[in-house]
Amino acid sequence: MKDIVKITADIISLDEIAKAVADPKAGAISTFSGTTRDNFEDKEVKTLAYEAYIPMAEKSIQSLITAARQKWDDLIHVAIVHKIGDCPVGETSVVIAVSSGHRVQGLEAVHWLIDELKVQVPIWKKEVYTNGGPDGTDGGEMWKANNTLP
Amino acid sequence: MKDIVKITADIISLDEIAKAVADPKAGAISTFSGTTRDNFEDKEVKTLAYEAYIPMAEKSIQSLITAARQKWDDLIHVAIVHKIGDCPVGETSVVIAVSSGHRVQGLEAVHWLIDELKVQVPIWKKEVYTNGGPDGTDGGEMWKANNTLP
Amino acid sequence: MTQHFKVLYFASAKDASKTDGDKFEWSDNINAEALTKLLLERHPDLAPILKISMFAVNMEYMDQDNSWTVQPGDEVAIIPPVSGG
Amino acid sequence: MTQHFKVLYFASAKDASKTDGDKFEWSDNINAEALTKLLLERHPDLAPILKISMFAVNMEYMDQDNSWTVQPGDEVAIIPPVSGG
Repeated sequence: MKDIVKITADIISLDEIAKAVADPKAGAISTFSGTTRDNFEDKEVKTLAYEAYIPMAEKSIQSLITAARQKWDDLIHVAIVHKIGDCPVGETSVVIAVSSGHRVQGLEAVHWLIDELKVQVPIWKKEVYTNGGPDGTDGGEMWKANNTLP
Repeated sequence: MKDIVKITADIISLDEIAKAVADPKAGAISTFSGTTRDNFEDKEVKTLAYEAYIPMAEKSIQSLITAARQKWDDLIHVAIVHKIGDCPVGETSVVIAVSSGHRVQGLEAVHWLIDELKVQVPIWKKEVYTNGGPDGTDGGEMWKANNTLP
Repeated sequence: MTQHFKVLYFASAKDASKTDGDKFEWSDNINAEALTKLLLERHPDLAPILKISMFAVNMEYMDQDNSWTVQPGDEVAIIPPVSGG
Repeated sequence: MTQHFKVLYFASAKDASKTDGDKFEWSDNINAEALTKLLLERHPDLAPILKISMFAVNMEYMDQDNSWTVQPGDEVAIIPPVSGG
């Protein structure tokens, strides 16, 4: 039973991560990938730039995985990989992958993990626009916030 | 907005399918892969053999996707690919992949789609064992049933 | 002219009938019950399978208690409990 | 001997302070309120950021209303609202 936690500037491969959680005992592999959208509230996004407090982010992600294993006992391997640096439109910023004996717990765990990651893990994204910044200027950028504080 | 429905004897690639649902407007790609486990109730599984009433299975899957789009309006592309023929231990038998603007609807839709697929779509799997068949004989095989009828 | 309908067998139904399909002569008033009788006349080994199977007609599931009848040219499928996914 | 603690700035806090970290001289009884004063003395532009940020000490989130105080050698991080995922 592996916990895979990685914060990386490299391109993230869903396939690689899904293979890393594969197991002969697994009947199910559930994944979530976050990708950079090309727009945010009528502004055209050029890229996202991610920054992390890396050691705390890694520790925080590991704590989430430990908590998930306490909530769901059918999980085999769990991987959470997050991008730092520039993440242009269409590129993957985060992958969560879980293998489980059966589907229900894996699917639930993935959903819970991405929800918790978004409120607890010290990672920040800055949206860089190609037009119409937040104050009406051409271009521009803005640190985002997920919906709820810890 | 694409609906991708495929029933195939070829090896199924999660990566290929995830790429097929990728879209610049998508902030989320959610997937589920069913894989062949190496055991079932103390019996060692050698392979699963899948059979389908192909035209009805394709029609049934298309109906599920249409129903999912009525339940969730944030879905962009939806792909469901199912294996027929032999599916040895560790190999992928089904992939469901959904791209969405935001995560919640995509994750919920994937979970609902695999649940519904398992009760509605005319596809059958036969478990082929390496030891201890259902009647105690060496080796053996058995048509399985998912938990509920339509 | 004699009219027909087809029956398709899958999974355990195919094992029991030892074929993947049959052609039957059509007649009026073949409902679920009459169809079951016809099938058992040709394949007695289908008995336990039919007890747990659905009928699909032209790729639509049929309720066991509906008053549907088979039409000429119909494709009827015997659908044992499914196990895809 | 003078003792110290570190403060790390991220995201909008790093933009406002124009640095990714500072070293502060430690003294007794630096709680959340006193720490905020120290930070604002050095970086007045942090004012709006501190209003919406959490403190983390040695990689653990601190409650704003706790009676924790900074210890020598601590690493304090200013955590603006997170937006990973």
